[in-house]
Amino acid sequence: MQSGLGVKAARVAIVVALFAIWEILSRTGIVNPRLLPSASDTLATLGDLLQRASVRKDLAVTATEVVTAFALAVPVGALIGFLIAENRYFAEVAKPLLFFAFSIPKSIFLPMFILVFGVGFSQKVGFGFFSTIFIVIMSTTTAVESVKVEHLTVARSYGATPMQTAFRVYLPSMLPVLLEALRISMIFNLTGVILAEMYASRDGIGHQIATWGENFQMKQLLAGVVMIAAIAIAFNELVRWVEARCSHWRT
Amino acid sequence: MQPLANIAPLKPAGAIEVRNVGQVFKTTTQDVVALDNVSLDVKPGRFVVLVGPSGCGKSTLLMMMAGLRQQTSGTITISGAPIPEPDPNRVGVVFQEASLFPWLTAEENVEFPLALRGISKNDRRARAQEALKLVGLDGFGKRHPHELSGGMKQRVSIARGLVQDPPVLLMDEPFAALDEQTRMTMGDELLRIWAATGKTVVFVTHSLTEAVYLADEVIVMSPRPGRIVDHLQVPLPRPRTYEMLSGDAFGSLRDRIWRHIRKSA
Amino acid sequence: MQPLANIAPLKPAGAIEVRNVGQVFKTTTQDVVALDNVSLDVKPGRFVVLVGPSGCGKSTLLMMMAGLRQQTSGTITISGAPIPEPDPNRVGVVFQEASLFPWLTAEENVEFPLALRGISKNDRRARAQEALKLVGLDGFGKRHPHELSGGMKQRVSIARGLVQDPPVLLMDEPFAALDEQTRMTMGDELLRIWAATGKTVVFVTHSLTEAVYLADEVIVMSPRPGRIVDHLQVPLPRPRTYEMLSGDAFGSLRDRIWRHIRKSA
Amino acid sequence: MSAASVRRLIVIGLIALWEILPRMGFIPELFLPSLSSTLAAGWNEAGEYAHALAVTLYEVAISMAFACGGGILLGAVVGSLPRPRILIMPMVSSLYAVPLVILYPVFTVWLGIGSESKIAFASIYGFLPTMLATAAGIQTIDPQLLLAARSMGATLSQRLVRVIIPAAIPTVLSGLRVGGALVIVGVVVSEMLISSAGIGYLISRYRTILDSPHVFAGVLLVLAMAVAFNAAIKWIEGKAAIWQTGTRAGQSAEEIAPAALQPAT
Amino acid sequence: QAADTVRIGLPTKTYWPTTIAETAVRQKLFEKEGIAAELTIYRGGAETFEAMAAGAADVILDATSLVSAGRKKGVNSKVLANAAMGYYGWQLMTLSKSTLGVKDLNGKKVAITSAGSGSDLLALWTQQDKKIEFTRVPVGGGGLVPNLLAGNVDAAVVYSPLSFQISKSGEARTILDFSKEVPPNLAAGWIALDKYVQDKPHLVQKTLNALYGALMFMRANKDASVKLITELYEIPAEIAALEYENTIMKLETDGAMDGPKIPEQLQLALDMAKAGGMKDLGPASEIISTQFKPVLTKF
Ligand SMILES: Nc1ncnc2c1ncn2[C@@H]1O[C@H](COP(=O)(O)OP(=O)(O)OP(=O)(O)O)[C@@H](O)[C@H]1O
Ligand SMILES: Nc1ncnc2c1ncn2[C@@H]1O[C@H](COP(=O)(O)OP(=O)(O)OP(=O)(O)O)[C@@H](O)[C@H]1O
Ligand SMILES: [Mg+2]
Ligand SMILES: [Mg+2]
Repeated sequence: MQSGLGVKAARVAIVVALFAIWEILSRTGIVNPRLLPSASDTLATLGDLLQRASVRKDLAVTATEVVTAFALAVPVGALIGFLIAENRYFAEVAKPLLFFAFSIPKSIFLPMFILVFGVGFSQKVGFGFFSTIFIVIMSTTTAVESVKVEHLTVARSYGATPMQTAFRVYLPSMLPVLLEALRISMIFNLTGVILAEMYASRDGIGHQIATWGENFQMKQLLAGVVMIAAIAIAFNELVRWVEARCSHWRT
Repeated sequence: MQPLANIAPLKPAGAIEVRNVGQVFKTTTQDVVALDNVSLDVKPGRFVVLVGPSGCGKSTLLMMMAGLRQQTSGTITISGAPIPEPDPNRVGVVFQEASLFPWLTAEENVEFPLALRGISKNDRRARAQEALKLVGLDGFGKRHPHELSGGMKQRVSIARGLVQDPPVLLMDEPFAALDEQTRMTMGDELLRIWAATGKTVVFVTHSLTEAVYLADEVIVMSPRPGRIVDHLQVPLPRPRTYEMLSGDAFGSLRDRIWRHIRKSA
Repeated sequence: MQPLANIAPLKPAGAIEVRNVGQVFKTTTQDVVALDNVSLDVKPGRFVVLVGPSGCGKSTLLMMMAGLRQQTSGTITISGAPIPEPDPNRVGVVFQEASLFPWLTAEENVEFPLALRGISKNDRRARAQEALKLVGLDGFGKRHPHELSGGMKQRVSIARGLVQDPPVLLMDEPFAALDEQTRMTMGDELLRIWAATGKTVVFVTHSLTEAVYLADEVIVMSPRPGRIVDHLQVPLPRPRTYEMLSGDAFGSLRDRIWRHIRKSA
Repeated sequence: MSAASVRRLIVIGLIALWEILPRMGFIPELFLPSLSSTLAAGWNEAGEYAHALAVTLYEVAISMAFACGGGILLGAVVGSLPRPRILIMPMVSSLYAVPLVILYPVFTVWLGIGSESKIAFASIYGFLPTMLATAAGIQTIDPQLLLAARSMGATLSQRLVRVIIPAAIPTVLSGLRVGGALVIVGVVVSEMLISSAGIGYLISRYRTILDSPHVFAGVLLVLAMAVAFNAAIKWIEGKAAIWQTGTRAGQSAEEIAPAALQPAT
Repeated sequence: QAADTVRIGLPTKTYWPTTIAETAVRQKLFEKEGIAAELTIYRGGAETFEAMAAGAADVILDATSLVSAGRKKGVNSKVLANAAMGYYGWQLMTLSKSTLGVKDLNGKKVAITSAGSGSDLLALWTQQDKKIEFTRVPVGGGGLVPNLLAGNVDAAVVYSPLSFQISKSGEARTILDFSKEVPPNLAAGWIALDKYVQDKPHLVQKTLNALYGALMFMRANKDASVKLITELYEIPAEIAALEYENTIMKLETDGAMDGPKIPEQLQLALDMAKAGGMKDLGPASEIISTQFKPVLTKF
């Protein structure tokens, strides 16, 4: 555990190094600064953007959509994944279909969502949900399969109800895989919502980013990307914090 | 209105009836007959020890009594009713392999069955402490399984079995990883609890001395296919003492079992 | 040109030297001194048995001798050299828990260490068959671990240890899950192999009878912190016979160990 | 009714709906042209589609090798070495958090608009989840198995290939599935965004001119790729089935007693 | 009592229809008409049209060719008001340091946004008109300038105000101005589904009144309009002024669909689209609606 500090330092060092390389590439003109504005410029723009009420509102809109889609997709996906892993019949019916659905580019269906939901909150949440649920299902299935039979036997012998088995045996033993799944799902979710915003929307940060891109406003574009990345990374860190809390028993 | 129901012979809590039970495993290569036509009656409150060479089907029989595995043929009743599902109110199990949950501490592992029944945190903790003390693991409650030695893990597993207090207790080689002294102490402890609570205990062991020392009855099994080859009553008085170990009665019982084992192993 | 090198005392293969070894585990709650200042010399080709109450550090000591865990203090040398890393050419281990690979059959589990060394399929299979026969599992080669009983798994694990054929063999309670008959047969088998190959064996057991029956020397440990409290030579002649079990010499050795265990458990 | 036939019914139902809904005018042809007109459109431009398919398959194949092969291997290495895991994994998953799709137009500046940029994008898109999932799966492996392998002198690569990957096989397979699927998605999406060849290109081109039958002919080809990919995975799973015996994924219905198969809610 | 809401679909943010609709909103012209407007910006013309077909947009601005193509796909809509007779602000550009002329593009690579889009039509038109052959490379809106700057393409078809922007910054120069070279054709108009027109003709009328009123306002108020463009698209004022002069001021002011030349000019637009790969286009006459004549809302 003493190495914790060293690791943190190493991580910070790597991040700083990445930003430094970015800055140098741009400043020295190795990469055309019009195409890659320097890190400092980008960060300055980011600060600027965050000052704007409209950007903050867009962020809030996107955040609400992302959180809603995530809050819907994860439990539903986990439940389906769980059923698939635990019920052979259901698994045989649904597994190939779901896995098949997973390998289709979701953006093909964006117009369908407009057809069903119109343009707005529910369409974006719907598409975020749709982009996320399959990965959640697949990861849960895998996670469930990694649970040891002996542990289930013990729980059964003590008369654990299915709920108890789920929360006291499955959940803790699946935790590492599950948390990883959560992380990946969040990224899919975020990308889904942003794609939907870019495709058609009145507000949201994805909408802004699309505009900046089409207008060749590289500083704003990069700042927007950094902003979204920062949000995703913050979520990552949150998951990792939970992970650290929960898995000290693993050596 | 239906007085007959009250008159009908009522199977008291703790009786075990095994009738013509068979178990066949299907493996990739062939079918394995693990148990063949096993019948067995255990009266409530008896301490029965199951012995037999490795692979003769002792664990399999226990799993069926616990409702954790269904027999291929025959019937099993516990306290008068079949046991299609594990029922912790009727049967408790201590497994051959400790199977502790690695994410819980020793204490929490012992509390696990109580937590399932929704017993309050304080109560649970108190009873777990007591059970851990019983198996000599006072002060190890906060450790995780990977921080315990083999024998310690097994003792946690025993504590977990004892804490739930069912009328029938099935124990699969619970003392295998223990040193002789600990083993004796724990055996005496077990007998004390058994005598005080009137539980029915089915106990698997490879130590014949332990078998005779603990048992009211010893059931000897032979392998391939698993069958009961002998069922002895142990007429030694209770409480048992270490002096009995060197007595003739003890020796001749032990020898009788030994001859069965030698033949069939 | 350097004749001196040849004259210098050469540690023969199989010697084990443990010097002032300590092991401290850091746990979340506190530091645990598992072993404290343990020193020990095993001459090549000796059969040494380690006994001691549950949790006294026997497994820990074995893990360190195998290079699977580094001591916190002191030095250990095997065949004259330290063992910072496991080295199957010097040391083989049979673990307390069977630790078989669930996706391999019994046979393939036994072949595993041979496969690591790139031995040809046919050779491997032949040697695995032989080892399985030795542990009485003829015909079970194609089963997967979950299709075997507890004792069978342990025997597969023993076969896997034997098949590696290292000069030093460390065995952690290998016979714990076996019935007495199988245990005896396997003990004799082990002694035969040992005598034929001249291996050094360090063997952990909880059965004092087994300890005295098998050992050249018995090392007795006490717990918290783990220390060596006695180191006895067993002067019984070889080959050992079952008659010796009832002899006086045997009895008094056994008693001496028993007293230590009783005191410290 | 057998699961397979239910599944077939669902598929047939979906296909029928695809034909009926647009025909009856429930969905405008712009959003979903009937299956028959889609097929006709595809057939009329068979040459164009064949060429596009070749381009896409080429990109998918190369990205698949990078994403799945590299992802599993690196995931296994990083997952099994604690130090890199602690240092690298959080950075990798943070890296993945950068929404690459948005940056894709800028991406093409450096990699051109040919296949290279698609391959780079799809490889990264598929690589990271595969690696993350594999590394996470590795952490659920019983450490005792790794210890055993180490004691037998398994080198790092041997541990990887013979222990870590087989033990993590369910995770690895799902990594393969996720990674492969994402590669297909990644290639098609990047083709849709910026390219002058491939199925994705055709889809977005026809979409821009509202030629929906041709759009869906392209979608149909993507579906066909997904079907083929699933078949391939199934085949690999079949091959890996032997490895899974003893894990939950590989156990037959009788193994886990019926209750465990009940849906848990 | 809540006013009726008209959902207006706009193909991209920086495209001039957005400017008009935003002006109408800010000058409260919709309010004055007694309606509310909800503006939604889509990724492109096709997406906007799909949104209308899906019922997510009521009145949209789009390429007239899509209306014709849509009729064959079961989406019945008409062009209600003439908005632009050309491709204002669209330019074929190369890097400033490049010496290539239009004729030199033979065998070279030219970036367009996406295949089948407006930029593609213009590229195809250039090939026909100048009798040259080049490769059209779809790079997306966000990829035009980066790929041009990186030298991945030799020229690009750039829309406004981006075209003014990079020309002003000295990065690129115009070698062909489509607003001047392409013969007048009815390239873009305000569009609605037949069903919507039938159900709510009064809403359509009011919407058009407000939109054309907004255009009038812009024509009359240069400073305010330039300021709005500057704000909306985060571009320098001088670029906004260029956009104002070269785009906004060129737009059709009355929206009339009953002029004698309309069918011909619309047909010209459809013919260009056909050259661009669109199949199944009906005659121009079937997509003309003369039902509405905007009565400019007073500002
Ligand atoms: N799941 C299974 N599939 C196939 N065979 C099995 C399975 N479980 C047990 N067996 C076989 O059934 C027989 C009895 O096994 P069981 O575990 O009951 O033996 P046991 O008496 O407990 O042995 P031990 O003393 O070694 O624990 C053995 O031959 C074993 O190989
Ligand atoms: N990883 C660990 N972390 C903390 N403490 C540990 C760890 N491993 C072992 N211990 C402690 O070290 C002591 C010795 O353990 P060890 O496993 O060596 O005992 P043992 O003699 O093999 O016992 P047994 O006969 O029960 O197997 C025990 O008190 C145990 O709790
Ligand atoms: Mg057993
Ligand atoms: Mg031990």
